[in-house]
This record gives sequence, C-alpha cells and structure tokens, in this order.
Amino acid sequence: MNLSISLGNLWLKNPIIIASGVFSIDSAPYFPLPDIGAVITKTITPLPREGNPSPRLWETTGGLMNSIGLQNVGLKRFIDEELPRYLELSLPIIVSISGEKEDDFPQMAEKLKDKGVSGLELNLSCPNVERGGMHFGKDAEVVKRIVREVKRASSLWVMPKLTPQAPDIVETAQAGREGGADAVSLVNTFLAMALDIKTRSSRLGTLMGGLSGPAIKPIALRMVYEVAKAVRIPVVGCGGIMTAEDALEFIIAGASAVELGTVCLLNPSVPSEILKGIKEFLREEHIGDIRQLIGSLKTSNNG
Amino acid sequence: MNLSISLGNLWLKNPIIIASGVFSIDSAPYFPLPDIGAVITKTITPLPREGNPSPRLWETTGGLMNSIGLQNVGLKRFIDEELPRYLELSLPIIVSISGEKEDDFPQMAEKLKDKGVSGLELNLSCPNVERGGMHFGKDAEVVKRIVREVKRASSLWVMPKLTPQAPDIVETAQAGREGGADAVSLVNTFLAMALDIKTRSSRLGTLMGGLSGPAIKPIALRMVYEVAKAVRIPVVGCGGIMTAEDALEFIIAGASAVELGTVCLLNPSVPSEILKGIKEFLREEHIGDIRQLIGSLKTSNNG
Amino acid sequence: MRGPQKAKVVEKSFIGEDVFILKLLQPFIAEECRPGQFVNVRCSPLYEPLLRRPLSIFDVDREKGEFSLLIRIVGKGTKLLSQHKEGDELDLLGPLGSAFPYNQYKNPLLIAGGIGIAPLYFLAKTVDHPTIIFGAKNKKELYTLEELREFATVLVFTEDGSEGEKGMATSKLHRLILKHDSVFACGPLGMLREVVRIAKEAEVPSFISLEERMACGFGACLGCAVKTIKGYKMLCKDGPVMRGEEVML
Amino acid sequence: MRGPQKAKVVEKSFIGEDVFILKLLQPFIAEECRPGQFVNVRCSPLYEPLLRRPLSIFDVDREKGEFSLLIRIVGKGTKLLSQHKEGDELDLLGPLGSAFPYNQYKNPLLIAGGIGIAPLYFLAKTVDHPTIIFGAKNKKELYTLEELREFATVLVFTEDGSEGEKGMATSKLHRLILKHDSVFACGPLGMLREVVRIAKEAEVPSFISLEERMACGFGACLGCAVKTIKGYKMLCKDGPVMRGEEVML
Ligand SMILES: Cc1cc2nc3c(=O)[nH]c(=O)nc-3n(C[C@H](O)[C@H](O)[C@H](O)COP(=O)(O)OP(=O)(O)OC[C@H]3O[C@@H](n4cnc5c(N)ncnc54)[C@H](O)[C@@H]3O)c2cc1C
Ligand SMILES: Cc1cc2nc3c(=O)[nH]c(=O)nc-3n(C[C@H](O)[C@H](O)[C@H](O)COP(=O)(O)OP(=O)(O)OC[C@H]3O[C@@H](n4cnc5c(N)ncnc54)[C@H](O)[C@@H]3O)c2cc1C
Ligand SMILES: Cc1cc2nc3c(=O)[nH]c(=O)nc-3n(C[C@H](O)[C@H](O)[C@H](O)COP(=O)(O)O)c2cc1C
Ligand SMILES: Cc1cc2nc3c(=O)[nH]c(=O)nc-3n(C[C@H](O)[C@H](O)[C@H](O)COP(=O)(O)O)c2cc1C
Ligand code: FES
Ligand code: FES
Repeated sequence: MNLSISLGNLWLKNPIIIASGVFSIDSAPYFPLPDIGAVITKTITPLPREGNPSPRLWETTGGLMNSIGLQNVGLKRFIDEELPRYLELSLPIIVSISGEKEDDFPQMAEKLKDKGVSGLELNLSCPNVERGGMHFGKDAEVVKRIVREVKRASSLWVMPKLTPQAPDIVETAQAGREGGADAVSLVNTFLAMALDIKTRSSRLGTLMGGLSGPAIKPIALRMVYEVAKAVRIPVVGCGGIMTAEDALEFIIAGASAVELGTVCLLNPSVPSEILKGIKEFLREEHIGDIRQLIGSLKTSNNG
Repeated sequence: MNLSISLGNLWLKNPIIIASGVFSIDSAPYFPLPDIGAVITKTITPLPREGNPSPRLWETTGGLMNSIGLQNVGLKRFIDEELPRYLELSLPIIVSISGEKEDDFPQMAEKLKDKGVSGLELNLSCPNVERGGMHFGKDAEVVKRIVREVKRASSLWVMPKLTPQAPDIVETAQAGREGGADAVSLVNTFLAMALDIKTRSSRLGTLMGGLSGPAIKPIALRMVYEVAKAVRIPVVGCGGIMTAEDALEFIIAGASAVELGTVCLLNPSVPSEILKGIKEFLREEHIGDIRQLIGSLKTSNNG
Repeated sequence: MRGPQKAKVVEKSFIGEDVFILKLLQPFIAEECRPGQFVNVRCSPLYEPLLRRPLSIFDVDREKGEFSLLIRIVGKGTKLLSQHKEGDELDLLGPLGSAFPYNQYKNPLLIAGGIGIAPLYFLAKTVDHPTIIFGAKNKKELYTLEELREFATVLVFTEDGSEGEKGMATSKLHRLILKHDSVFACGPLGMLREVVRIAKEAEVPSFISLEERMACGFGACLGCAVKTIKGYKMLCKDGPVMRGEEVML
Repeated sequence: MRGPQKAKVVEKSFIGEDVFILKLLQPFIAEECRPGQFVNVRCSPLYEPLLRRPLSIFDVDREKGEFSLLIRIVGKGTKLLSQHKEGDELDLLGPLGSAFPYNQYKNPLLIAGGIGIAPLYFLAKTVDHPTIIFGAKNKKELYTLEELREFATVLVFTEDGSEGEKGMATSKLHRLILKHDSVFACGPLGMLREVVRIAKEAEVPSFISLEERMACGFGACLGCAVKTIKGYKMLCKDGPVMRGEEVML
C-alpha cells in the first residue's frame, strides 16, 4: 500500500502534516513523530514578537477562536536555537514565515535558503503595514508578487497559505500559481468574534480572533474543492480535520495532503489515529495507492 | 422595560424575527406567536419550484447543511393561498423573495405591494441565470440595482439579505443602502460541502449546501459588527443564534434585531426562551430600553 | 401551541446488544399518538448532535400516560439516548406525522423487518386479530417476538433459518397477501420495495413507513423530501406512513 | 511519546452540592505527578466541549496507582465529568506543568481559598508538618477540611464566620508569614494578589497557582499566556505555579 505523496518537488511519506501554530519544538515529545509526513513550524517573523494580550483563546460550538498574535522568537533566534532542534526530528520541516511588508518574505526566504528546511509556507493572513493593515492574502496581485519574490530569493519549495477572507479564494490560489508556487495550502482561520455580554467587550484580549476546528470544516472542504478543481498545482487541505474520515474527504475533494491544526491540541496522538484510519479505509476499499483517491469525487449526479 | 425596536419605518414589538426557511404556515402552531417580533416567509420565487433532490440535510459539528433548493408554491399561489393565512397570525409578515434574473425582484415587489405585508427581504444568495449563475449577492452593483428597482416598483419596506460569500460584505451592505434599502440582514448560509468517502460523492442530493447553526455564529457575529459599524441603516443579525446570550451578542455588536433560523428547527419554542432571557438580562443590568444596547460594544482596550 | 414536551424516563431495558426500550411518562403524547406516528427527540442538552432524532412510537399505555420507544444504537444520538437513566428527563416533540390508516381496512397484513417492528408493534396492538409477518437476519434480531405472539398471529422468517422459516419476510408475501385487504409495512428499503411491488401485482393497497433525514419533524424546513408521483412530499408531515403506490422508492 | 492516557474512574463522590471528587486509576500519572501539577481532561468523546479541561491533582495513592481530582461544576465540561460513573474511562493528558518547589524550602506557609484547596491538599500531604491557612465564603465551602486536619495544622477563616475565624484567608497573613520561609498559595485572583503583596512586603518568596484558559496544556499553542516581568509565559508549561513576584496580576 502506498501512502506517499508528492507536492511538486516535495515528497512526503504520508499526507499528514502538522499545521502551523499547534506544534512547538518543546512539545515534540507529545507527538507521534514517526507517523507524521511533515511539520510546519509556528509562523516566524523577521523580528521577535511577544504576541497578543490574554485571553488568547475562546471556545465556541465546535470551534476554537485564537488570538495568539504570532508570538515567536524572531528569525535569528529561530535559526540559531530552534531550527537545529527541529532538524533533529528527522522529518521534513516546513517553516511558516510572515512579515509586515512584502519585502520581509523574500528577505526571510534568503536567510533560510541553505539551512536544511524542506520548504516554506507563507502565512499571508496578517496585516500588511504598508497597505493600511489589509491582510496580504486578500489581494491576489500581492500574493503573486510575494510568491514570485520568494522564489527569486531562494530555491526553496514554497506554498502560500490562503486566507478564507480573500474575496475570491480561487483567484488568490491562481495568483499563487502564477507567482511560481509549488503548492497552495488552505484554509487559515476565519476571522470571528465572541462577546462578553456583561462587560460588552470581546472575549479575547483583541477584538477579533481566528476560528478553527470542526465548525469550519464544511466550508473549508468546499473551498479546497473549488481551488483544487481550478488550479493545476497540488493543494494541501486544512480546516477542522478531526478524523481519518475528515482527512479522506479533503483528499477526495482534491487535496494531495492535509494539515492538522486544532485537533492536535486536544489529542496530539491524532496523526497516528488518522494514519491508521486511512490505511484501514484503503484496505477495505482495495485501493493500493492513496494518490488514486486525490480528487476522486464524483459530481455527475449533482449540479 | 422597552423591548420594541424600529428598523427604519418598520416597528417591531421585540427584536426577535423568525428567519426565512424555518417557518411554514402549516407549522405555525408549533411557534409561540405572541413572543415573536416578526416572521419572514420561506423564500418565494415568481414560479413554483419543486426544490432539490433528497437528501437535503446533513448534520455537521455544530452545524446543519441544507440544500432545500427554494422549494415553494410560486408567487401566485403564495398570494392566493398562503398569504391570507399568514396575515391572520397578527404578526408583521416579511416576505422573502428571490428570482433568476434581476427583473424578477421588482416584478414580485409590484405584485406584493398592496397585499398587507410589512416588508420584503431580498434573498440574494441564489444564482443569477443572466450572469452564468453567479449569485446576485456577490456583486455589489447588482445588489444596489435590485434594491433600487424594488423600491421603485413598490413603496414597501425592503431589506436585502447579504450572503457571506460576497467578496466584501461591507461593500455589499453599502450598496444596499445606496440603493435605498431600509435595513440589511446578514448572514445567509455559508456555502459548504460534506462527502461520503465510500461512494466518493456529496452527502446531499446537490454538490454543495448552505451551512447554518452555532458553528457559524462567531463568523456571522464578526460580519454583523463590521457592517453595523460601517453602514448607517439598521442591521438585522443572523447566524447561529441559539440562546438569549447569542442574541444579545449580536445586538451589542450593532444589530437592531435578530433572526432565528436553525434553532427553530430543534426548538420552535425558542423565541419565548430568548425573549425571557433578554428581559432577565436587561433587568439584571438595569437597562430600561433594549435600544441602549444596540452597538454598545466597547472596543477601546483592544485593537 | 405544540412546542417541545418533557418526558420522564420510567424504564430503560436492553433487549439486545445494541437495542433497548425506553419507557417514557408523557400523558399528552400517550393520549394523542396513533400507530405509525413518531416523536422527535433531543439527545443531548448540548449541540452535539445538533438535531433531534426521529423515533417511532413502539408501545403505549394510555392509562398510565406512558409510551415506549424501541431504539437501535447506530450513531451518537442513539448512543446518548442509551445512556439515560430512570428518572432523567427527555425533551421531545410529538406525536408527529401520519398514522397507518388502520381503521379504514378490515383485514390488513402487517410486515416488519428487523427494527422496523417498532411502529408495527403498536399497530398490531391496535388492530383486531392482527396477522404479522416478522422477518430478520437471525433469531437475535426478532425483537419482542415473544410479547408479540401474545396478541398476534406471527409468521416468522429469518435469513439464516435460526427461527421460523428460512427466507426473507417477503418470500411468501405474494400468496399470503391474497387473504388481506391491505398491507402495512416497515423495514429496510429493499423489503419495502418488494412489498410495494407484490402489493401492486395483487392490487392490494400498501402503506409503508419510510425514513429520511430530518431536521424539524413538523413540516417547517422542507428538508425531509420524498419523491412521489405527485412531486416532493415531506416525510415528517405527509409521512412517515405513505401509500406504497405513490412513493418513488 | 507522552500522548493522552486512559484512566479508569475508581470512585466518584459528591462532597458538596456542586463539588465532587473523582478518584482515577492511572499508575503512570500517579507515579510521576508532583503537587501543583495538573491533568488536562477530555470531558466528552464528542466535540462539545471541544477542548480539554485543566484540573489540579488533589491527592495521590502511589501504591495503588491512583490519584484524585477535586472538581467544582461551573459549566458544561465539569458537568459532564460529574456524570461519569465508576468503571468509566477518562481520556487525559498529564501530569502537566510546574510543581510547587516544596523541597527547596524548609518551612513553607500554605494558603488555600475555596476550591483552591485542590492542589494544596496534595502539597500539604507532601511537606513535613504543614501549616495551612484555609479560607472560604462559609463552612460549606471548606472542602475536605476534616481530612486535612488529620495531617496538617489548619488555620480556618470564613467570610461569614460560620467556621474558624471570621475574615479573609489573608487577614492575618502579614503576621503569620513571619514564621515561614515561603508561601504557597492557590485561590481566587483577589486572594492571590493579596498574598503576593504581603509576601513581597515581608520579603518572603511566594509561589502561586494561577488559572488561564487553555487549549493544549502542553506548551504547543501559546494560548495560555500570562504576563510576567520577563514577558509572556505559558501557564501550562512555565506554570501553573509561578513566582508571585514575577507575575503581573
Ligand atoms: C420516522 C422515523 C422513525 C424512526 N423510528 C425509529 C425507531 O423506532 N427505532 C430506531 O431505532 N430508529 C428509528 N429511526 C431511525 C433513527 O431516527 C436513526 O437511527 C437515528 O436518527 C440515528 O441517529 P444517530 O445519531 O444515532 O446516528 P447518526 O450518527 O446520525 O448516524 C448513524 C447512521 O445512521 C444514519 N441515519 C441518521 N439518521 C437517519 C435517519 N433519519 N434515517 C435513516 N438513517 C439515518 C446515518 O446516515 C448514519 O449512517 C426512525 C427514523 C425515522 C425517519
Ligand atoms: C491549571 C488549572 C488547574 C485547575 N484546577 C482545578 C481544580 O482542581 N478543580 C476545579 O474545580 N477547577 C480547576 N480549574 C478550573 C477548571 O479548569 C475550570 O473550572 C473548567 O475548565 C471549567 O470548564 P467547564 O466546561 O465546566 O466550564 P465552561 O462552560 O467552560 O465555563 C464556565 C465558566 O468557567 C470559566 N472558565 C472556563 N475555563 C476556565 C479556566 N481554565 N480557568 C478559569 N475559569 C475558567 C468560564 O469563563 C466560564 O465563566 C483549574 C484551572 C486551571 C487552569
Ligand atoms: C492556536 C492556533 C495557532 C495558530 N497559529 C498559526 C500560525 O502561527 N500560522 C498559521 O499560518 N496558522 C496558524 N493557525 C492556523 C492553523 O494552522 C490552521 O490553518 C487553522 O487552525 C485551521 O485548521 P484546524 O481547523 O485544523 O485548526 C493557528 C491555529 C490555532 C488554533
Ligand atoms: C432548512 C433551511 C432553509 C432555509 N431556507 C432559506 C430560504 O428559503 N431563504 C433564505 O433567505 N434563507 C434560508 N435559510 C437561511 C436562514 O434564513 C439563515 O439565514 C441561516 O440559516 C443562518 O441562520 P441560522 O444559523 O440561525 O440558521 C434557510 C436555512 C435553513 C437551515
Ligand atoms: S423534517 Fe423539516 S419538513 Fe420534515
Ligand atoms: S494551553 Fe497551549 S500553550 Fe498552554
């Protein structure tokens, strides 16, 4: 049975990727590393960021809202202190990067290019200070430019991560491909709010947070389907995946691999359970190669 | 204690509105009519529609996907057979209308203008056959034009219902106001998918369905906040409201009234429970008039 | 107003590995319900599962104001229901839907497949001198057979022959049906198709209890559409009991 | 790998209207845990509530491989936990977080407010000749006071004077603290602020167990941020026991 897949030039032994923001190098002992296809780091920015004030979490029906605020040690300390430890995990390591202006992305890529990482995920769901705080990922032209500059600055494998707040996520994905992306991942969290009715203020330390978890799965799945159908580079699906069945739905809808986010927080062993479930399904269905499932959705009977 | 609110020219004894699609005239006995501020009918189209093939429902974590497909008896039979029974309920009746081309909207408004209804909600989350099936509500210019033509064709109170699939929901709301809308309501369902991994096909009789219920609440609340902040006409909030606390969150975020959708399907008595909860809250907080709460969100401490 | 009601769990008893009977105290429903109708039950006070679950009325004790449900655990809702204890309160809507037209026919033939016995047990108790064909995979799945035999003529079929005749519930239907003026059935879709086909051939009217995913259960959402020769009907309101000749199975 | 563990419910007993003790069989955690640490518990196999709930280790019986939690019902997660029966399995992660530095100090003073007794009970059992100030609203909320008195010197305060001295747990702290080389506290935020303030004045190091909303509990999500003089720390990893002087309460 073959479980390996390739995302352009990046080969993974199985399609299970740990999403950005739910793994830290110190928490590695909680994860079943041998069963994981790749790990994406928490998003790194050029300079250290202390993150948002607490509370940073709020639970909703089937969902989790977070406003971590990209807390991270900054690129330099990441490269010096954390990356060597990541590379010891013997797993493909994809570094998630972000910045405050377009130039930050290629500059970071340049510094990461010969450090042994397997690729970059571009977190575009953050405010572009040069553009009045509009998120990079909402403007297809900006996405194309950032991807192109990153590819120019390094020979690394590059995957922009699309935000569901984009006016047209298919267009953004196309722009990524035109910029030279090796793959696209989607979705990042949905911008959301929750209020404390007594204090008339946000439940979080910030006004809004990002919604993740099973609540968003049906919307994320639809977006992955739309993008995979339209764009001719590999798609990595993400959003509310909790079980092997969920992961298989994304693959059938067109994803070549999946990212697990929130579910890792409630159960870091989940990659093993999902891998096992996928294997059982393939066995039961007599499918020898997981790649046969990618995009195998039948849409004939329904519009 | 005052619970009444006004949506432009439309006065409601309380802010609780039954959303389109979860009430039928035959199911009226299941609802606590005296506690309801207004009822919106299931969307009516110019001609009868038989709706989509079954299955039309799929349950997700905290959510409900539906693909009813605007099954309805058509405007003529609605006016002749159903509307008289609606008007007997002694409640403000808002008729939800939709069509397949822009002209359908003013034509329907014209036919409804002297029939005793309290107003119209324009369901813009349906395919525009003149434009390759793109939903009306995704194009701000189209929204403005439809509202303007509807206002021209009748003197009825008009509220476009915004779709969360719009590229920029604030812009669409603005367009509605510019067209002369008396209020805007949001949100309609989120386009979503769910797959049967064994058959590799949709769980619904159609490829996609609309997601509603508590799963979408945090996103809907954020959108209501953004629209209410930007647009100077009353906003009616909708999306995943299950409890009095949820309703109050929408009001604090800027909604003048709320629509209850999915929750009515699991508990048609819920309007009474929510009304009671709102009253208790106002009493505890020593607020004499619900209008004091509208848009009372404090955003000072957080960005 | 016909909103949700509270019902108290009087008794819960497992009668198979994954099948149990829930006896509930709810005088209004016990008084009003007719065989074929169902209740729509909230399985948890939380939002998972979000929707109610439709369950047929299996038995009634009008004097005590009680009625029972016969439930097979198939997923999270029925699992949660199986964890209720005596004294717990359940939130339900009902009675809902159409009943078998038992007083329009003198001599109906009843047919149940497996868990499909649920509405037919109540029906069998309601009609005079009932004859019922009861089919199941095996002896273990002939739920409440003993009790049924106390008041009905039961013809038993099992697929493995572990009780009664070996075969499907419908295997002798074409002969048995001749003595009856109607057929009332509930069971798996395959069985219902056979029932309708045979009844049509014999020119006997058939009434079958169907299943479809539901949200409201009271005709508000138009979610439980069933295709019939007259267009879509709502299973929760126009059904769950429908004329066999009309449904497009 | 340190993934989630299964634990069997050995005993559940209510010790107040909305407070109960859950005794669990889980040899690994019972062996490894130190006072102040917590476990992160899945309250339902479904996704509501979605996240685990952090609960301090209240007592341990290492020989039997058992440990206990003292839980107050405040919402849906703790409510679901209260419905577990003996023999049920629970899914939990732990032991997590930092412990009180009980072996670095000879003569600590323990202070608990209400349900804050949970980690301090275990701590009191661990240190030699413990002295503990135990405050609560009233007598009823002095959970496990009797048991505590069997092995500790307990100074009791209640706000309504229904047991011990009338007043707050911290009312005499400025005097009592002088005989001790450290303070270990858990309780409501107001109390902790007072403890830290008084300890600072007395120049005695204080260690307090804090609360913050958590998702993972093992340092992965950076969600449980607590502001300290050294920037944000993660309560689940750098805490829940933190140095009073460092936290910005
Ligand atoms: C009118 C009516 C009467 C019924 N009476 C009974 C009864 O008396 N006893 C009984 O045990 N069951 C009865 N059912 C079926 C029962 O409603 C389903 O088994 C139940 O809803 C499953 O819920 P769940 O949460 O346990 O399973 P889920 O987790 O929702 O699903 C488990 C499996 O059951 C399927 N399923 C879910 N809902 C339905 C449904 N409405 N119809 C068919 N399959 C479904 C799902 O597709 C899935 O494969 C009846 C159904 C209807 C429509
Ligand atoms: C390290 C740590 C140890 C704890 N130890 C214990 C213990 O031993 N015994 C005990 O009874 N409780 C303890 N708590 C508190 C316990 O975690 C919360 O009471 C529980 O998570 C509430 O869950 P719920 O689903 O019942 O309530 P919810 O429905 O989630 O919320 C009910 C109320 O509790 C508040 N709440 C929810 N989570 C927390 C939290 N983490 N901290 C503070 N308030 C919260 C909510 O804001 C809300 O007002 C501890 C908390 C932490 C962080
Ligand atoms: C606590 C938390 C922190 C996150 N941090 C990041 C991040 O730093 N960078 C990023 O691109 N996405 C981040 N995400 C988003 C996830 O990677 C993922 O896209 C999203 O949560 C949807 O997937 P899920 O529903 O499986 O969680 C974060 C999500 C959570 C819950
Ligand atoms: C079964 C069902 C049918 C619906 N039909 C309509 C409809 O005909 N017209 C419309 O504008 N919205 C329709 N809606 C959308 C609701 O009015 C509402 O906008 C949406 O469900 C979000 O609110 P909720 O989460 O409270 O359900 C329907 C929703 C459901 C669940
Ligand atoms: S379930 Fe809602 S109409 Fe039948
Ligand atoms: S709860 Fe996730 S880092 Fe502390």
